[in-house]
Amino acid sequence: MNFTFSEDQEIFRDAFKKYLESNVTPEKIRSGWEDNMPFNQARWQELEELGILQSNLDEKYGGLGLDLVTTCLLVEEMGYYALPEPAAEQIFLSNLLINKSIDIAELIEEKNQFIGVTHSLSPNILFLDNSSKIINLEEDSISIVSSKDINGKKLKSSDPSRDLTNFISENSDSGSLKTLNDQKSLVNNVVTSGMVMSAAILVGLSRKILDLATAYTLDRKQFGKPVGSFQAVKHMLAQAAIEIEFSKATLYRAAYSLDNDNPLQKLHAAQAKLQAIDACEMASRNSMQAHGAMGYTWEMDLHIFIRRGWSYKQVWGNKSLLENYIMNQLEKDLPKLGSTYTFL
Amino acid sequence: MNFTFSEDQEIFRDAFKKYLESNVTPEKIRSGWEDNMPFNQARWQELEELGILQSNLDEKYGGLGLDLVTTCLLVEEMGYYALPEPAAEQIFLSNLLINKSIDIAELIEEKNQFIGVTHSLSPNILFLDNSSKIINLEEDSISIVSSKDINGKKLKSSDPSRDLTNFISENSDSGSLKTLNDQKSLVNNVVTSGMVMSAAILVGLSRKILDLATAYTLDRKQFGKPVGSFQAVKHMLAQAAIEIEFSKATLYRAAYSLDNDNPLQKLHAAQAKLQAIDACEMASRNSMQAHGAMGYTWEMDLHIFIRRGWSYKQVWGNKSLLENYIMNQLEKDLPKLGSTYTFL
Amino acid sequence: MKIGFSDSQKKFRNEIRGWLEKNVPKIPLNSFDTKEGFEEHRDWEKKLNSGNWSMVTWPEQYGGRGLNLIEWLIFEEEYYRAKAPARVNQNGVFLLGPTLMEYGSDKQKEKFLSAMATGEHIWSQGWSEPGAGSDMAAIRTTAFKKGDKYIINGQKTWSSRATFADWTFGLFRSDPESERHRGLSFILVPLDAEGVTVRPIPQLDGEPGFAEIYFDDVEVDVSNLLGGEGEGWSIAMATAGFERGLMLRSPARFQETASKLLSLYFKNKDNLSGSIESKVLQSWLRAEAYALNIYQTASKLMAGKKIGPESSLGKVFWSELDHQMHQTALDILGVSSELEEVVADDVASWIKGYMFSYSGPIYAGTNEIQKNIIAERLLGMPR
Amino acid sequence: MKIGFSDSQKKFRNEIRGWLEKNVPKIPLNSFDTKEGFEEHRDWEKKLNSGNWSMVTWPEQYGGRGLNLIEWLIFEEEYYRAKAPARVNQNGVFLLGPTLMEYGSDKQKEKFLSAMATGEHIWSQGWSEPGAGSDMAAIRTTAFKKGDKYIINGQKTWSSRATFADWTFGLFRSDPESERHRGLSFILVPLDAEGVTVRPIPQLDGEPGFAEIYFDDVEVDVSNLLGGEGEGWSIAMATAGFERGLMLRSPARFQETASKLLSLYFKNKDNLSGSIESKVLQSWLRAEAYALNIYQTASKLMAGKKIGPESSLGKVFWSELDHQMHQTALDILGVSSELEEVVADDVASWIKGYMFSYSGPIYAGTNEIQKNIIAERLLGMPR
Repeated sequence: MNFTFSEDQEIFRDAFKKYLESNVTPEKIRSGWEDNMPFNQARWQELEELGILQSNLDEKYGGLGLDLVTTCLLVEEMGYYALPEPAAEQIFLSNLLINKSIDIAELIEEKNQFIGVTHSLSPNILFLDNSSKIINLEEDSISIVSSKDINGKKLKSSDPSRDLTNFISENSDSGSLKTLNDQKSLVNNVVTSGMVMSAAILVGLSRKILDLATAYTLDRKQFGKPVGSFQAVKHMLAQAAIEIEFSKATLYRAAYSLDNDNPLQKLHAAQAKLQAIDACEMASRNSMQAHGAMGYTWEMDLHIFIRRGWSYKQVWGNKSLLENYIMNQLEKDLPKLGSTYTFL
Repeated sequence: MNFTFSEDQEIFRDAFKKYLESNVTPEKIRSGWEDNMPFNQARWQELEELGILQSNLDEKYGGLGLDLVTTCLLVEEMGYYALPEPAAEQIFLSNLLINKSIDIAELIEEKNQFIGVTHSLSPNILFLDNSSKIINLEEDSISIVSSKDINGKKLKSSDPSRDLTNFISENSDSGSLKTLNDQKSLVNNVVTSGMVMSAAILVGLSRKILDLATAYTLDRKQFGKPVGSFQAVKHMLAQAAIEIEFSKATLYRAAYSLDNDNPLQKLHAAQAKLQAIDACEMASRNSMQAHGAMGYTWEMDLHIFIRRGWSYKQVWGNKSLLENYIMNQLEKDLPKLGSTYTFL
Repeated sequence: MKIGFSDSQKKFRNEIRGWLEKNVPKIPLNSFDTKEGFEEHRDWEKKLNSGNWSMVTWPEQYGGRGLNLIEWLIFEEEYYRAKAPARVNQNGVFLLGPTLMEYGSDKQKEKFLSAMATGEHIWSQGWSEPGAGSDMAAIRTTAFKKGDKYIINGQKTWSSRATFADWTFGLFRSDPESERHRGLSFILVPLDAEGVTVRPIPQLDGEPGFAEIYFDDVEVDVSNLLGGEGEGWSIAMATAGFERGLMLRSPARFQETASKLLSLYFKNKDNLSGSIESKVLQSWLRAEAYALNIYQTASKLMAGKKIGPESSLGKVFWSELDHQMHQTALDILGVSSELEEVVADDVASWIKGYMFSYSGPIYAGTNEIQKNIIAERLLGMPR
Repeated sequence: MKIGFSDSQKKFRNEIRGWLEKNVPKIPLNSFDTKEGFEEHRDWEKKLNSGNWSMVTWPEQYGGRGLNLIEWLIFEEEYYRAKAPARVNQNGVFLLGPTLMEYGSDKQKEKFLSAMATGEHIWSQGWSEPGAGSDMAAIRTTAFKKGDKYIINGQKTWSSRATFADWTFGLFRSDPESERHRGLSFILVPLDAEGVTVRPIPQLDGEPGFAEIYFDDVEVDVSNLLGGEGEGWSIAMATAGFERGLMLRSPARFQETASKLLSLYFKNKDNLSGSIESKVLQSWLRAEAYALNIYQTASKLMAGKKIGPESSLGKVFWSELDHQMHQTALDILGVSSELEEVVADDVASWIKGYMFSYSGPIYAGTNEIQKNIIAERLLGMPR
């Protein structure tokens, strides 16, 4: 039992953080919004060069073959900096599919290009124009479509970093490149992975949202004192800090269970996502309140992060779905869960 | 539309409050506990002499024939002072049954004696030894039993002011004095009345619990300042004040609807009770916290009131029952509820 | 106590219901925080006025209907039931209007009241200044008298509607030697005056619900002074009174939202979890509790009682409720809840309302300040 | 990162499980806050010690098993799983014991450690004083040296277990000129000494979980001084460290409560509403989150990292969770929830736990103080 990160994991994470710090600033995100091009092709290129995009891809496909706990840490930082490019999706959805299915791997030649993945829990296609292929997951089948062959209608997300397309139909001439049947277990695996991914993004976002608030309340004065010296403001941010703290270990266990194919991985993933949603809601609400009227303006950076939270709490498992799933599992398996079964 | 109390209502309430202030002190309640006799026969006599016990009893039975809004105000004060005697039950349960059923009225000769009422929502008999008869409500029948004819086992409540007996059986020789059938609507009426009654007690308790906390935090010093000058303490009591404020009008509407046989009376009663439960939970929790470790001791008076809240939130409709009832009604009748139907 | 509506109240309800059914635009107007929508809403004010419905609480002598508070609540219930457009001129109708009636000269009343009622003049408010936040006495924008003019210099912020409005009103420091709430004057300023620059402040929804107003040697005629010079603070306090606050936060608004939330819930019930059920139910309960409380308060006011710091209780209550309701709706909508332009299930309006709901606990005195007031002034706790 | 138990950890789990299955009393003991129950619990400590299980975290040289934190967590999981009795001597085993090992003389260790392990000496703690509350440096009880004695005068309060305990330990002001945390000494006092009066403080449950201790010219031998005179504060700070705090608030306790709550919920599910479902689910989630956090923290500590103000996060989290879980259980039990002696559905123990849960957010530093610490020391907000 060693529930700490290895030095390697921390070094990789910190190096990536450094990259994000200077390359994914609020100014750069805003300029992507203004140009209506949130997906920055140059940055995607850099992410590839840094090995981020292939971090968990099998070595036989030219990847680094890293485990999902390490990549979970990377995704948490993508959340922290609100990276617009779908690197998290590439790692936790498409790479996972490639690693686990030779049929899919064969079809994907250029593994550094973005491959969108859709499912009823995340039905709208993310960055269709920037993706080479789309993998569509049904309950027990998987079909791969060339992104050129998709007819869709652009949708406007409340997060301008998300370029979404409504999947209307496949181009009738070409159809799917391939459809795989009897894929229930793989689909389930991707859904679990999507839960962990979105949880990691939410945890990263929550940390950032809290950091913005503490910085703001140190600066800003009211009635002659920094806003942050009022006990009410302290306590609302302390409460957010508590929620965030207790979302972390749950997230890392989920990533570990996913990586180790633990039979309880989906339960762990659902718990992680739910805890992360709670943390992000609390952080968003209280941070906004601590900012006063300024937080509510477009010019402050706060909303860049809060918006992403609104989206990621809903895709790949929202509150109702997660709660219902957990309650069903508990009802079925309670005697085999609990304190003596925290780790299998 | 005049949603204020009449001068008469306020005068009657204030006079009763004065009586309670000097006759139902924490010391007197404690002495009843110590003697294991929470029901004070002399006080019951006084309540009769003041007309409280007969306040809503029909004039033809020697009562004052007051409306249930007025008596709701009296019951709220019974909560505020944690009156141990079951005057609220006498008014809202037994008197209601007497007023509405000639069959019951005929059987009850001495209408100033306590008559216990049981139902699955409040199954344990309150003050059996001090009551003349027990009226037992089933789903659609009502039976009246002489209290001497009941075999039961004493139960210990977490509120020592409540002397409870588990109803085991009727004495087989004598049986019920009378059983009335086809009483569904009357039973339902009593249940609604029980909801309003317990809501009124909870609102009174909540007010008292908050008053105790504000008084304590003014007195008590920590780090050289009154505890009540800390913003965190202010805000926890302000939050309780808000919940209490918004439980009041809901309660009075419910009493009014009950008194006027409004077709939505049960819905209004359920809302009142639920809002009162929320107020009392918040007041109890935050007041306890504001008291620090002292609140947790037997010697402070706070727990006298908090304990009654624990009991009254459960009898005559608890959270689950009320919530389920309201949701079912809303699902059935939503188009005929809401802002333009607040008052019928 | 007699709760329920009289025959004349019911008749009034039917009258306004009938008029609204005929006149409310079938297609929702564009947001009044866009240029186009602003003019659509101005037209709606004119239309309301044509039926004598634009300033129903004003006394009849000023062309209103002299509604009392209960009638106003009925009006609001019908207004929200009919999904009628938001009131672009609420700063004028509810805040400045009554103030003018009390403190304005005959000439001022004549000039401004009917132009306000018809929507010819849409008003913004100019209370806040940068750095002043919730501390309104810290005003630094000056209006020094020079002949028959006031020369205004400084900056106002968080001025609602100012992006497209015609006029603004607010407090200005007219006595250079004064401090805090002394030496302030209440002045009306046309936004097309020379030296006025309006800089919109885009909000979460991208629209400029508020603006900053810069004054650079702006000259206004002394006839635009309301009340006496230096009396601004007491006039402003009257403007901020409870009754007017109530008119901006009608319970009907929250009850309509709760009803809409319940419909959405029942439509999707089979997939929803206990926490959603619980929040939906709480929304209903609390919206009703708020309405009942307001009816009770309105009755007290009509019976001649005064309402003071009690209004802080309501501010916290409705603002938290509003946020909770909108967040719950988005949780029900799930993956659709981010789609800003989807009309089905009212997604677009839930999102907009959700963004707006973040401001509730902040504007008009943050909820933290309200709780201080409750603790200190209602519960008697030490400052 | 490698999370999961090693073979030796699994073996250890089986060992303690086996022992507990054989030895845990089938009928729950009486509360240790009654005279009778106190002696039953003393016997249980002796029994635990007979299997070498009473002080598992103590080093082997002092007769313990030298368990590391992870093994301790496993021990606790099994202990709660077996529903073994509460530890009446936790003040001794977890607080004083390790302090003695670090600061005690050989003679003191010899005299006190094994008597503690066998339950012969049950310890109470004497930190708080009236008027000092959470401000521990405000100690006024004096212990002035006179020859080879300390003469103690004053009063301690909120002394847990003191009603029936044999000894108490605490801080006393040994330097009459000193202020705040200077000039304090850490002294061990037998409660049967002349001049000691113990006044029980009955709690919500009517039982004296705490007591006041009055000292009236109480003489204790200087050999009862722990460490040097005037060094009490730094020794006390070591005693209050995170690892020991953890041993008093094992996650297993909360996880067991959550499991029990879920069983109760599923048994009654058909009658329960969404708000109950939601709270039950939250209980599970949060109990697990707390356990996972503690395992992560334990791993960090074992890897040589230090834990400081972070422990305040956990204090707020578990104390709110514990209250919420018990309140929810009572809401499920409904009309039965007030029946203090009912054994079915564990009613009696839910009620007792509910009462106890009110104290969680208060003792060991109120949650308000914890949140101040979080804001100021973790988030860097101004004092």
